[in-house]
Amino acid sequence: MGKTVEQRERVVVRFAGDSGDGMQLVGGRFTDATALLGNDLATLPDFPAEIRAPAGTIPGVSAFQIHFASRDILTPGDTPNVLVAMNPAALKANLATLERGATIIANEDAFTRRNLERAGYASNPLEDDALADFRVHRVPMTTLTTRAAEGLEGVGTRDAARAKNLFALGLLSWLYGRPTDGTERWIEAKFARRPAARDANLAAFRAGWSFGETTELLEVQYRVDPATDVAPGTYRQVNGTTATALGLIAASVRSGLPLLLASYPITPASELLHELSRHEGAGVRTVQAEDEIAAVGMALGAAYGGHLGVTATSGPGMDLKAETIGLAAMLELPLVVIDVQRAGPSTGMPTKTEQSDLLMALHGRHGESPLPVLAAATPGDCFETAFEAARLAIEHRTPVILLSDGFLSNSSEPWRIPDATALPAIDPAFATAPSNGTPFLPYARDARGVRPWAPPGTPGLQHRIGGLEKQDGSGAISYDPANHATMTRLRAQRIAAIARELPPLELDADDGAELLVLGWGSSYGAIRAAVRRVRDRGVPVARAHLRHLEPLPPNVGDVLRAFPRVLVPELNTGQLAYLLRARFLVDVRSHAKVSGQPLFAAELETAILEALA
Amino acid sequence: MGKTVEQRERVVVRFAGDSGDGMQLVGGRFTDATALLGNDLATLPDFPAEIRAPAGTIPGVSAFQIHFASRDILTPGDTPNVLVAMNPAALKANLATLERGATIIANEDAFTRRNLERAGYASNPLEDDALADFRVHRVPMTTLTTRAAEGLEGVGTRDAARAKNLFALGLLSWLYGRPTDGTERWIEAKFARRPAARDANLAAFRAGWSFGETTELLEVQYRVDPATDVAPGTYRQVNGTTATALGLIAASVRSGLPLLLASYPITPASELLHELSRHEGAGVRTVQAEDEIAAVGMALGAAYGGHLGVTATSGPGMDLKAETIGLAAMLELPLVVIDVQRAGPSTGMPTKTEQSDLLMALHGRHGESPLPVLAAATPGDCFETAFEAARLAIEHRTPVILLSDGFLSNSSEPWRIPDATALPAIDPAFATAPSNGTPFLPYARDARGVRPWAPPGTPGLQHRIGGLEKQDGSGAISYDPANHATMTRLRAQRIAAIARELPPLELDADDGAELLVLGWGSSYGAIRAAVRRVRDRGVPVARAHLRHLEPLPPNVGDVLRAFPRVLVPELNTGQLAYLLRARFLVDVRSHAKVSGQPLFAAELETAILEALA
Amino acid sequence: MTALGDALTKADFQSDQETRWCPGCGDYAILSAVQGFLPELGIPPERIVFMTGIGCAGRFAYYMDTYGMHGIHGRAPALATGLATTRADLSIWVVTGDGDALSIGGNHLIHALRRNVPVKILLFNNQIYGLTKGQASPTSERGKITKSTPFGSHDRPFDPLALALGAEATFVARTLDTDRQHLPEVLRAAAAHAGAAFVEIYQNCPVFNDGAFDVLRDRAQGAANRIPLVHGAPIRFGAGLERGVVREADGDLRIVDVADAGEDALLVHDAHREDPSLAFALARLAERPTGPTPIGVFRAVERPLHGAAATRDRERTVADTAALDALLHAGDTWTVA
Amino acid sequence: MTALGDALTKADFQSDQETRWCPGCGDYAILSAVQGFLPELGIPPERIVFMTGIGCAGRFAYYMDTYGMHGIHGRAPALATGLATTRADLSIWVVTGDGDALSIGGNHLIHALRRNVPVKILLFNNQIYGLTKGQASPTSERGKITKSTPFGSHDRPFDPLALALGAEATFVARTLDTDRQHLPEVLRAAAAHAGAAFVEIYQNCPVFNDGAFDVLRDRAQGAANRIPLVHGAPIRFGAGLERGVVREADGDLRIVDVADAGEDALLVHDAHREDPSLAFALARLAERPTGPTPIGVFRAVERPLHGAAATRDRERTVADTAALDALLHAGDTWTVA
Ligand SMILES: Cc1ncc(C[n+]2csc(CCOP(=O)(O)OP(=O)(O)O)c2C)c(N)n1
Ligand SMILES: Cc1ncc(C[n+]2csc(CCOP(=O)(O)OP(=O)(O)O)c2C)c(N)n1
Ligand code: SF4
Ligand code: SF4
Ligand SMILES: [Mg+2]
Ligand SMILES: [Mg+2]
Repeated sequence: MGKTVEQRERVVVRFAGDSGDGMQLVGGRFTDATALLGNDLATLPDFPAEIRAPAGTIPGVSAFQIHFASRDILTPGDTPNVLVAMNPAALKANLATLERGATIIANEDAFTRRNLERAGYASNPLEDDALADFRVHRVPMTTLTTRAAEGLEGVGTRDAARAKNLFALGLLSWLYGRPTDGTERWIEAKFARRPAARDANLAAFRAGWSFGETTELLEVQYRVDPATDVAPGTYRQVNGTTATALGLIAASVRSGLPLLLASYPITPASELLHELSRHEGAGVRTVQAEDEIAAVGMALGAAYGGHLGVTATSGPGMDLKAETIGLAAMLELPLVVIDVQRAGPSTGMPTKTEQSDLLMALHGRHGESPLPVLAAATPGDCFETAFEAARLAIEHRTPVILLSDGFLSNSSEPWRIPDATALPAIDPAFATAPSNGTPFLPYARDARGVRPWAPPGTPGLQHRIGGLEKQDGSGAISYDPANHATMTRLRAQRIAAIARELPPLELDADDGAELLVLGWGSSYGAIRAAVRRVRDRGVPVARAHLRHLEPLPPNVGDVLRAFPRVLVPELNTGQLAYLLRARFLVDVRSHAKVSGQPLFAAELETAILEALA
Repeated sequence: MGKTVEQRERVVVRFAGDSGDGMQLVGGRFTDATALLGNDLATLPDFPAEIRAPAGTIPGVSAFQIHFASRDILTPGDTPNVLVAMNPAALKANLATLERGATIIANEDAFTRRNLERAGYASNPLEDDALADFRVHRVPMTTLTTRAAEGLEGVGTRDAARAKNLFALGLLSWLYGRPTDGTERWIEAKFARRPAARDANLAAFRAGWSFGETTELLEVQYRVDPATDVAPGTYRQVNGTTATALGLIAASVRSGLPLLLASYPITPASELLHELSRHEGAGVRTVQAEDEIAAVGMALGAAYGGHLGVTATSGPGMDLKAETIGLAAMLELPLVVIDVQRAGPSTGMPTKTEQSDLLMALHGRHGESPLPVLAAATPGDCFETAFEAARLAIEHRTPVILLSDGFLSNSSEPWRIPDATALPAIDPAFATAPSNGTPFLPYARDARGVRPWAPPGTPGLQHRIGGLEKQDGSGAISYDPANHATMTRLRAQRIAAIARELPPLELDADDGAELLVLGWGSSYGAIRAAVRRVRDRGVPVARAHLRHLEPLPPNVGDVLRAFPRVLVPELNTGQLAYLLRARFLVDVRSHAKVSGQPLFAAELETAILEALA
Repeated sequence: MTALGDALTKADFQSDQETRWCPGCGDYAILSAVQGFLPELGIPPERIVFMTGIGCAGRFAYYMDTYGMHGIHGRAPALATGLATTRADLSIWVVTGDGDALSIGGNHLIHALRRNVPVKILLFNNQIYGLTKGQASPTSERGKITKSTPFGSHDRPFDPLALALGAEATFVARTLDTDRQHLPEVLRAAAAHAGAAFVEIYQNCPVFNDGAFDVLRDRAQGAANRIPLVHGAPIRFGAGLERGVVREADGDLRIVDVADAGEDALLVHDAHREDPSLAFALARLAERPTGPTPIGVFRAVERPLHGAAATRDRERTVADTAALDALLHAGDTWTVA
Repeated sequence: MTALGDALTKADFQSDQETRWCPGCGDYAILSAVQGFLPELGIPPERIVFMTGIGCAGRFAYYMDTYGMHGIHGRAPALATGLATTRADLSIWVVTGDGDALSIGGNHLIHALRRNVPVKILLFNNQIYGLTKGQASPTSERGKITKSTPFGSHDRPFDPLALALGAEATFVARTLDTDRQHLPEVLRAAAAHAGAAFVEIYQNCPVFNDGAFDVLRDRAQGAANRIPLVHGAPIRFGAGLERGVVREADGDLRIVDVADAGEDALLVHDAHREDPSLAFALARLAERPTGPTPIGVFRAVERPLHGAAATRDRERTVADTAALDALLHAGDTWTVA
C-alpha cells in the first residue's frame, strides 16, 4: 500500500478501556508479539480493585501500558506516545498522563451521550477542542468489528462487539509492524473450544490490521527495530510472579528440597499461589490455607520436616504472620516469606504499588528477632532474588523476608533464561547422628553461627525445640539471664555474619559525581532511566541499588561516605533513608513518593537535578 | 529485751523459696507494712514461668525483693543486704547476687539431703565453708512453725509447716521493726473463712517475731526511719498494673466515656484484665476475647461506638494486633493498646522483663501508619502515662501504643494519690449534625488535623468508614494517586503535630556535664540511681527521660546536640539509640542489656564512667 | 435524616454510593431486599449499623444509608462484639462472605455465636472468593477447579449451618438471594431474635461461580428443591407439596413421597428445641445445594445475651469524680505532711 | 536410638527432661499413658512427632523422646498440617489445651478437621487456663469465677465434640486422664484412623479447677456416670449396666433404666455412620460432665486425606535439572546471538 514507514527508537503505548473490555488481554498479547520481535520492553497493567466497577465509569477503567524499544529499556514509560481509548472514561482517566502531541486512538462508537455522562464529560471531547493538543484518530471500532463478523456462523452482534479489543490489537499491530501469525495462532488456541468466538476475534483482529493498512486516517507506519544492546542468550518474557515462582522452583531443584507454598489469597500476592499451584508434581505442593497465620505455620511445619517452606502475601497478611516469623527466628529454621507490597496502610489501595513495608520487614515483630531482608529490582530479577532468599534461608536456617511489590508482580520484561545447570547448588546439610555416641546438640553452632537441621525421621536425633529461650548448645529451656544475653547476641551475629558472604554493593559512578542515587526494589528501572537522562545532560552522577537490605553489603558505609550528597528515592515516606541514617549517620536525602504509582524517571530526573543544585 | 538497735538509711531484703512457699505473699505484706511506716520503697517479684516447677529445684525458685529507705528510692536494689532462703535451691539461685558481708537467713530444716541434691549441691553449704563471706543465720523455721501451731484446733503438722513463710515474715518484721498489728489484721481477714489456717499463720507470724526478739542468734535490730524527702500528700502503694488501671479509669471519668477493656490473657499483661474486671460497674467493662485479634477488634468496635476502647497484651499478642491497629490508624478512631513488654523473641522468657518492642510499636504494621507511642517510667507513672495515652487517643482520634513492661507491672512503690478533680478534663468533642443542611464530611479536619468522631446513634450523621484509602474530606473510597499522597501526608502530619502539645523534654543537668544519659520506660529508677552515684563521685552528668517516643518532644534534637556524648541505656539491643540516630544524626552510644533482668544502677554507673573516660 | 414519626421507606436506607458489583451479581438482590425490609423494624437509620469484612459482600456497608464500618478481612464479628457489648441501643448487622466468615474469620464467627452476641450475621455464600478473583472457599465443593486449585479443590467443604450449630448458635437460618419473599421473612425472624442470629444466604456469583444454586434459584427447579422449614408445621415441599421429610426408625431423616409415607408420618419442624440435634440433622439432610435443600429457620432458642450478665448497668454511665476519688484512695493509705 | 528389631518400650519414649507440672496434675497420667501406649504402634521414635501449642498441656512435647515442636499459642494444627502435607511417613500428634485449641486456635482446629489432615489431636480439657494462672476458658461453665471473671463467666461454653462434628471431623472421641484402660483404647483407635483424629481428654487441674471431672473420675461416681460407647454394641452403663440410652419417638436421645425400657429398645452405637447427626446427638446427651456422660469413639469414618489428592507424588521427589531447564524455557522464547 506504500504507506510511509518511520523508524522509532522507543514507543510507549497505553491500552485503556472498561474493566470488561479485555485490555489486559490485548496488552499481554501485544507484549508477547513485541518480545518475540526482539524489542526490549517493560509493561505495566493498571486495573481497579473492584471485580467490575460500573461500566463506563472512571473507577472502572482498566489499562495496560507497554514501553518497547530498540535499546535497553528500564521502565514501562512515564508518558504514553499512543493512547488507545475504548470509551470516554478511559480517555478522561488517562489524558493527564499524555504529553502534547501524543496520539490518541479513540473508539468513537463508545462516545455516546450515556458514556460521556458516566465519565463526567459535559460535551464530547472528540468534538470540542479539548484534544487540540493531540493527534486524535477517531475509529468506529465497534461498528467495524461488528461488520467484520457479519455472516460468521453463530456470532451474534453482541458477541461480535465484544471482540473490539482485538480490532484495537490488530490496528496497533499494524501501526508498529508486529507480526500477525503468532497472534492468529494464539487466538486459535485460546478459543479452540468456542469456534464462534474464535472466528469473531480473528475477524476483528484482521479487520483492525486492514483498517490500518487501508484507511487514510493513519499515514505513517512505525518501525521499532530489535534491541541491539542486548546480551546474547535465549530470552522469554516474564513478569515478577512467574520469575519468583521459577526462582523458588530452581532453589528447590538445586537444594533437592521439595517446595511447599502455603498461602492465603490476597491481591497482588495471590498470583504466586496460582502460578505455583500449576506446577504440582516436580516437588511443588501448594496449600490454600485458612488464613495467613495458618499459611506461615504450614510453611514452617514443612520446613521443620526438611522441605523448602514458603509463604507469600501482601501487607495485611504480613501483619498476621509476624508471630510465626518470630517463632521461626527462634527455632532457627529455613522459611521464605514473600511480601508483595501494595499501597497501605490497612486495606489501602490493593491493586496499587508501594514500598512501604521495609521497616515492618525489619522490625515488625516483638523482641529482638533479626532476619535477612531482600528486595527484587525488576520482574526478571525476582528469579535471582527468590533463589537467593531460599539459599540464605536453607543454608543459614533462618526466616528470610523477600520484598516484591504490585508493580513487579504484574509487569513484565524480556528475561535471559539462565542455564539451569550453572545455578549454584544449595546445601541443606542435614544433620546426621553423631557417631561417637555424644548427645545431639540442636543449638550447637558452626563457624557461621548456624545450627544443625535435623528433620524428623532421622534416627538418633530426636530432639525438642520451641519458642521459649533455650540454652546455648543443648537447646533446653533456659531462663538464665546470662544465657539470654548470649543467645540474643548469637542470633544477631549470625544474621550480621551473612554480610561476609555478600558481594559488595556495585557502584555505577561517573567521574566527579557529587551525588549518589541509592535505591532498592522495583524503582530500579526508573532510577536507571533518570540517571541516564541526567547523564545525557552531561551531569555526572552515581548510582547503586541494594538487593540485600538486612544485612547490608559490607561496603555500604564506605559507598555512602564517598559522596557529598546521597539521594534515596523510595515509594514510601523515606524508610531506607531512615535506616541508612541510623546505621551510618549520613545525612541521606529522601525522594519520597506515596501515590500508589511506580516511580517515574522524569520526576526523579528533576529531583536529582534539584538535589545537585 | 534490750537488743541493740542500729539505724540504716536503706535496706534490700530478698525473700526466696520454692514456688509453693508463698514468697510473693509475704513479700507483698512486708511491703505494705513498710509503706505504711512511711519508708520509700521499690519491689521486684521474680518468679518462674511454670505454674509450679518441681519442688526444690532451681527453676522452681520464686523470689520477692524489696528495697526500702528513709530517702528517695529509685530501684528495687541491685544486691540484697539480706537474703531469706527457704531451701537450698533458693540459696543457690540467689547467692551470686549477694555482696560479701550480706546476711543470709536460711531455713535449715529444708537443707535435707534430698533438697540439696535437687538444688545440685554436693554438700551442705550451711556446713561447709561455701558461705564464709556472709553472715549466716540458720533458723529451723519449719520446726519452730510446727511447734508454734501445736495444739491449735484443726491444724495438722503439714498445714502448720505450710505457714513457715509467715514465720519468716515475723522474723523479718522484728528485724526491721515493722509494726505487727496491721499484719495480724491482714492474716485475720485473709483467712477469715478458714479458722485453722488463720490460727496457724498467726501463730507462725508471732513465733517468727518472738524468735527475733528472744534468740541470741540475732544481736541487732535495725531501724529504717520514714523517708523525709517525700512530697506532702496522701500516699498508697501501687504496682504498674494497678496504676495503669486507675489511669484508664480516671481517663474514662474525665472524658465521660465508658471504658471497655478487651484482652486475651498473657503474662504479664493478664494482670490488667484481672484488675479492671474487678471494677465492673463504674462504667468499666471487660471482655476476655477469644484471641488477641478479637480483643483489639472489640476495643476498636467499642471505640467506634463512642467508648474508650482499650486492649492490653504482651509481645506475641502485639504481633497479632498489628493489622487491626493499622485499621484504627486508617479509621482515625481512638484506641489504647498497652504492650506490657516481656523478654522475647517468640515465647521467650514470659516472666522476665525487657524493652525490646519499641521499634515494633513504631514500625510493626504494613504501610505508612504513624501513631503515638508512650512509655511509663515507674509503677506510679503508669497512672499518668495511661491517662495521657487515653487523652491523646480520644482527643486526636488515633490508636496509641503504651509501652509498659513486666518489671513495671509487678513491682510497686509508694504513690502520691492525685486529686481526682484536678485531673484535666478530656474532650471527646463528638460531632453534631451540621445545622445548615450541608453534608457531613467524616474526613474533614480541624486545625490540628483531627477528624470528627460521630458514633452511631447520632441522627443525621450516618456515614461509612473502612480500611480502603479515602477521599480527603468526604471519606469516600478513592484510588486517586494525588489523594493517596495527600492522605499519607495528612496522617503523618496530624501525629507529628501532637509534638506541639507536648511539654519539652526536661533536662536534669549538672554544670559542665559532658555526657547526657537519655532513657525511656522502666529503667528510669536505675538511671536516676546510677546518675546519683556518679554525681556522688563529683562527676557532672546530665539526665533526661522520654515519656513520648512518637512524636518526640520538640526540643529533643537540641537537647541531644547540647552534649558532646549521649548514652542511651535500654533493655534491648539499642532501639531508642537507633531511632535517635536516624532522626537527629547524633552519634548516640547505646548501653544495651538483654538478659531478662531490669537495669541495675551499679552496671550503669560503670557504663557512664566508661563513656566519660 | 428522617423526621421523627415519619414512616421509613426503602429510600431512607439507600446511600448515595454507586454500587460496584458485577452485573447480575446476587448481592444486588440481597441489598434491595435488606433495604426494602428494614423500614419494617421502625428503627431509625442512625441506630442501625452494618459492619462488614472484606470481599465483594463486604462492600455492602457502603450502600446502606446507616452507620457502617467496612472492617478488615474476617474480623467483623469481633468488631461487632465490641460495639454490641457497649451499645445495647443499636441494631447491629454483620455482612460477610464465605471466605471472610469461614476461612480467615472462622474463630470470631464461632465465638460470637457461642457468646450469643446480639448481632445479626448475614453470610453471603457464593462458594467462591469473589473479590480476589476466583479462588476456592471453604464452601467450594470437592474437585472444584479454581485459580488456586487448578487440579480441583481436594478438601471437604464446611456446611456453615452445621458449623454454627456445633458452635452453640441460638439462631440458624438459610435463604436465597433472589427469593423476594423468603429472604425478608428470614430477616424478620433474625431481627426478632434477641441473640446472635446466623443467616446463610446462597448468593450467585455470575462471574466466578455461576449457577451454583440454580437447583434452588430457578423458577422451575426451585419449587421442586426448596424445602421450607416452618416452625410447628410438617416439613413438606414440591410444587404440590407432594414430598416431605420423615424420621426413620434408625433415627435418620429421609425425604419421602407424602403419598407413600402418609401425612402423619411427616416430621413437624420445631425450631425452638433446646437440643440442637434436630436442627443439625436437618442441616445434614442436604450436604450440598444440589438437590432438595431445607431453607428457613432451623433453630431459634432464647439464651442469655453476651454482655447482659457481665455488666451491672447497661447504660453508658461512668463513675463520677467522687467515685474516682474513692477508688484512688482504696486500700491502705498514709499521709505525709 | 532404638536398635531396629528391638521391641520398643515405654522408656524409649521418655525424654531426659524433668516434668514440670504441678503435683497431682492430670497431665502426668496422660503422659504416662501415651508413653506406655506408643510402643504398641511399632513406629520408631524418630518417626513420631509431637507438636504442641502453649499452655501446661503444651509442655508435653518436651517430655517425649520423639521429635517435638513446642509451637506458639493455638497454631499447632497449622504447623502440623504443613508437616503432614509434606511428610506422609511420619506419625504426627498434636497436643493442645482447651484455650489453645478452642480459643485462640479455633480456626486452625476446625480447618484441620475439615481438611482431614492426617494428625491425631489430643485436647487436654481442664476447663481452665492453667499456664496463665486461672482465667476462664471456652469450656468453663457459665457462672464460673476465675481471675478474669470475678463476677462469674457469662458466656456459654463450647462442647468440643459438637464443634468438631460441626466442622466435619471424621474421628471424634472422648476419654479421661486417669482411666488407664480407656485412655489407651481411645489412643489406639485414634492411631488406627487414617485421617484427622480429635480426642478430648478430660484432665484435672488440681491447682485452678480441681474436681471438675470428679463425677466421672471418682472410682465410685465414675462407674455410675461414664457411658462407654462401643461400636456395634447397645449403649448401656452403670456398675451393673442397669442404665442405657434409647432414641425416643420424637427423635431425642434419653437415658433410661434398662429394666423399664427393655434391652431391645437400647440404641446400638454406630460410629461408622456417614451422617454425623447421631454422634452429634450423643455429644449433646450431656451438656457438661456433671452427670452421665458418654466416653469413647463417637464417630470414625473414612474420607479422603488432605494432601493425598493434591499431590501427584507422595514421595519427596524434586524435579531434576533437565526438568527445571524445560520449565525455564516453557512458552515463547527467542534467541539473541
Ligand atoms: C488479611 C487479609 N487477607 C486476605 C485479604 C484478601 N481478600 C479480600 S476478600 C477475600 C476473600 C473474599 O471471599 P468471600 O469472603 O467469599 O467474599 P466474596 O468476595 O465472595 O463476597 C480475600 C482473601 C485481605 N483483604 N486481608
Ligand atoms: C499469642 C499468645 N497469646 C497468649 C499467650 C498466653 N497463654 C499461654 S498458654 C495460654 C492458655 C492456656 O490454657 P489452655 O490452652 O487451656 O492450656 P492449659 O494451661 O490449661 O493446659 C495463654 C493464654 C501466648 N503464649 N501467646
Ligand atoms: S465477583 Fe461475583 S460476588 Fe463479586 S461482585 Fe462480581 S459477581 Fe458478585
Ligand atoms: S496449673 Fe493445672 S494444668 Fe497446669 S500444671 Fe498445674 S495442675 Fe496441671
Ligand atoms: Mg464468597
Ligand atoms: Mg486448659
